[in-house]
Amino acid sequence: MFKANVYVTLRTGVLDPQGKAVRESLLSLGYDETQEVRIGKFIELTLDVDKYEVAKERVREMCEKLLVNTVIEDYRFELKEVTL
Amino acid sequence: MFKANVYVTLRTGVLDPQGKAVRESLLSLGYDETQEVRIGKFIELTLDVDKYEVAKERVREMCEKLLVNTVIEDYRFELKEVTL
Amino acid sequence: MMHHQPTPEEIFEQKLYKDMGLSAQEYGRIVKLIGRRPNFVETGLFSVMWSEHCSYKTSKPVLKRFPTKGKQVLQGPGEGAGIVDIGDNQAVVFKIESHNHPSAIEPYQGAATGVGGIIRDVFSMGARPIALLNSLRFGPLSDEKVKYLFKNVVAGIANYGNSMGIPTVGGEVVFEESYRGNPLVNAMCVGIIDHDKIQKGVAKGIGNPVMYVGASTGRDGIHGATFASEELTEESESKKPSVQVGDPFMEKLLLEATLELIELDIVEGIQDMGAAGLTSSSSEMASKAGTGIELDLSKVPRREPGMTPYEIMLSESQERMLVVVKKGKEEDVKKVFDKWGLYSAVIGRVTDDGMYRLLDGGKIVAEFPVSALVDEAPVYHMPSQEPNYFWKNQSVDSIDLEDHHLADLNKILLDLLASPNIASKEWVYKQYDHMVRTSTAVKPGSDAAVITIRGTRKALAMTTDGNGRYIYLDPYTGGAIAVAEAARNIVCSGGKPLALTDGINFGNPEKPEVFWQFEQAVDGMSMACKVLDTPVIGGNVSFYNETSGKAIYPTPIVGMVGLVSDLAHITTQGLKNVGDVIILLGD
Amino acid sequence: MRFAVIVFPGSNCDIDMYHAIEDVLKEPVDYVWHDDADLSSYDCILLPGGFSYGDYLRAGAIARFSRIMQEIEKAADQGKLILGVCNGFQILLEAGLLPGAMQRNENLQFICSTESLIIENNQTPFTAEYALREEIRIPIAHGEGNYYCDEQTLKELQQNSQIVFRYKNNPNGSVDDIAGIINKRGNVLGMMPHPERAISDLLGSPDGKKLFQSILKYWRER
Ligand SMILES: Nc1ncnc2c1ncn2[C@@H]1O[C@H](COP(=O)(O)OP(=O)(O)O)[C@@H](O)[C@H]1O
Repeated sequence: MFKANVYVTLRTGVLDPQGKAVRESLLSLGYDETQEVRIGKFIELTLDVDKYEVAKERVREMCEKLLVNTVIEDYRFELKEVTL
Repeated sequence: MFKANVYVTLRTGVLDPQGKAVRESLLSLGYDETQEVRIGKFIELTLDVDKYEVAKERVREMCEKLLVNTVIEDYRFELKEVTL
Repeated sequence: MMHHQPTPEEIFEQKLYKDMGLSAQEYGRIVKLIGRRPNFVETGLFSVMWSEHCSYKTSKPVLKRFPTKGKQVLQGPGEGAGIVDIGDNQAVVFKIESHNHPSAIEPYQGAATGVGGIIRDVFSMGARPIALLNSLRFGPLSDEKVKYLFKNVVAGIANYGNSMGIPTVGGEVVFEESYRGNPLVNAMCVGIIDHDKIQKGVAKGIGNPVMYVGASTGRDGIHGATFASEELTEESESKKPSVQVGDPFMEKLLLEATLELIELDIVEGIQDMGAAGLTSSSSEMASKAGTGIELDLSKVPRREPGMTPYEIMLSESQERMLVVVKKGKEEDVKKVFDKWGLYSAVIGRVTDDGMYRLLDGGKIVAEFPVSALVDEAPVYHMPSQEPNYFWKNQSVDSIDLEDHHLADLNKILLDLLASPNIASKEWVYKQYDHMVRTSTAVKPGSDAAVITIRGTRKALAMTTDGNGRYIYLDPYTGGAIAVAEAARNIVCSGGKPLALTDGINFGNPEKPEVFWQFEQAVDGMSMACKVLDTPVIGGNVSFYNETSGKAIYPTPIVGMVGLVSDLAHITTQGLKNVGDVIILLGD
Repeated sequence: MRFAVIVFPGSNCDIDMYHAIEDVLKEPVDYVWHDDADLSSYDCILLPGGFSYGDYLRAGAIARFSRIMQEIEKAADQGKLILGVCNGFQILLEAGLLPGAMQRNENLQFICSTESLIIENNQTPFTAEYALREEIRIPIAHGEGNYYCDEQTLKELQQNSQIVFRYKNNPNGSVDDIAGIINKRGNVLGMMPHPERAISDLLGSPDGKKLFQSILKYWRER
């Protein structure tokens, strides 16, 4: 069994209206140190797979096919073996 | 300067309609190994702060106040020093 | 900057203008018009302004055939949107716009920004948007990719309109093979205005300040040309022209701020920054006023560091407007936009020399007559030829068609009802807030939607219609049918048809057969418009809707608005009472 | 009776709410910009629907920190009537004036439709004109109306009759079919359906009128 943590972020240059709104809210709350805020997705997957290599390839595929919109998003992921 | 990666996830026990939908899509695409899918947020913050301890406390506050709704969400974060 | 901009000589010698979408002939025309070889920025300006999208260079001669006048018409084609009188000093403002190609690449954002653009067209006239409609075409739903496009286009339209608080009250969706690789996404916005509040996109009044308002400028949607040319560097990969992302929240603020600004009576001219952004808005405003314009690009609010004049001029960042106000009123503008948390900046002024002049700080980066860019764009009269299929089809004898008398009619009926093209579209319009503004008297699900006008007994009926298959089979008759269908929908809802806006969606116009379809359809539509006294008050042309050389069905969309003169006339489609008589009208 | 309709950047049912007060009650009503900090002259405060601050991060999360919210908390303490509809409800939840939280609709889509609601408590200032268990038709229009609270909270809501409206056919996945809840004290009501959209037959349903009439009646009798 593997657990994958997938991090999906907007590509550089792509407008992040959400991050912008949150940044402004933080500033108005007095968090003047806030420079940049970017908001993305964090996906946790549990996979019934034995081999690291297989898990890696499957997660990559899932990202490219479904989890990530590669026109505007980038992603990376980490895998760790788990026992249930 | 510090960069914080904040991971916001739904609390255990809270149903995740989005995760459920994604899981079903993955199964229908033939990824039968998919056990569980949980979808959360990944927030990247850049803070103009000198000290690790200060950054840590500020990010914690931001989370409790704005970034996270603790009625349904949990969070954790990582900090690393960066130079621009 | 690390990268080097090609010199005028390099652009000429290496024919770089070609990568930017200009033909050798067009390049020659520019050289003649400005009396020298254009520099890189100037070549970019011409390439976008002389694109089909901005100049209508191949469609213009044909579009002229549309009837555009009528005593109800207050503003015909040429401004952000057309305007029609509805009495009592009120008028209705509307237009349709396509966002086909962006939606094919990124369906959610493509559709969303299409809606955002058409809303800006309407409120830049000074009108309050009161309703949205759309017209969609996709391939067959059995295709997973099509499902993905369909789902996301609908979600993108929904989110933008819903966030803006403008009800999406009608539209159509058709699934057909010819749109498989090239979906159509046309959005229409309807607004309402008092006669004395009507604004125009003109740079009027020598010496008046030119102000930029709204969101900041990023590298979104910059003309692909930049990256096709030699100036690319290793690190420019990360700067790839990114998809435009819509921010409906920003646009809602821009809408309220703009309408508040117009109330102040200090605006001389205002125009949305749509396709070709700052370039088209500034040059068209000067051209329409017969003035010159000077902009200092270092004053443009921006989102990303290191943007070049070329990138600033060609950016298609959303939710921005260009405003010319009375001299001395700059602070009043700032006050309004500050309140709404938006940028406003004086970026130039109106001049009397008829020149289009761009500065970057102290340095001139482009300078030539406004007319060269706007009025001297080439016009092409394309060859047109009747396609073979047309004659073949014309000679089919419908008597010979398969006899269905013996077939199981119940089954046929069920099959028809199960077809996505006939089945209920509730899945779509349930995702649209069609009730916000509490004026929707007839909701989606009937023939035309009806929106009441508060404080009066009047209402507006509105619909979008088009049938690509009819038009493919016989573009002239099909064009006429599209107009007639829209008019029937209006009439059935209790309204009198007033005027229409057209969304022209065709294949590659350089193909004589496609051009023939286009001409014929326009002629057929024009004929029906004349008969029904529904002039065309604006529209949009989208060509090159093809995949691997195969064109979509020719698909002009008619967006029509009618006036319901009394609420008591409102009629809906549903059967009402047991025992009511059913009558078939027409033949 | 004086009504305030709070306007946040991105509110878009503010006009509808204003017209509902005008048309149904003919009582004085004002728009109050989120930055204006004085609500002392108002008897009832209405938080309208819309997408305040774009609903970015979470619906209502950013609006909850507007300056006006301190005034609203004060008004709630004073026992004034506060009604949050749709986005207004979401803001009240984020602000902690009502318990629980909103999630995206179960089907992950925005839903606009007219739903049947059951009046579960007609002993509130907002519902006295309705009969107990009366079925009414009120439109909904939201993407995040899937109400969530933990079991403990749910038990409390049930025991204190804080559940005021339930959906007859749950459209969005809300816990216990909840469409609207009131605070313990009974002066702060949050609901996802839009009563201001249901005030005439022409627009589909007049069933929201009684909610506004209840408010006025309560105020007059007090
Ligand atoms: N894309 C859409 N957006 C909004 N409403 C739509 C859309 N597609 C269809 N509708 C609505 O669904 C109803 C039925 O549409 P349609 O099947 O095209 O019927 P008709 O052929 O009678 O025009 C109409 O009221 C129409 O406005």
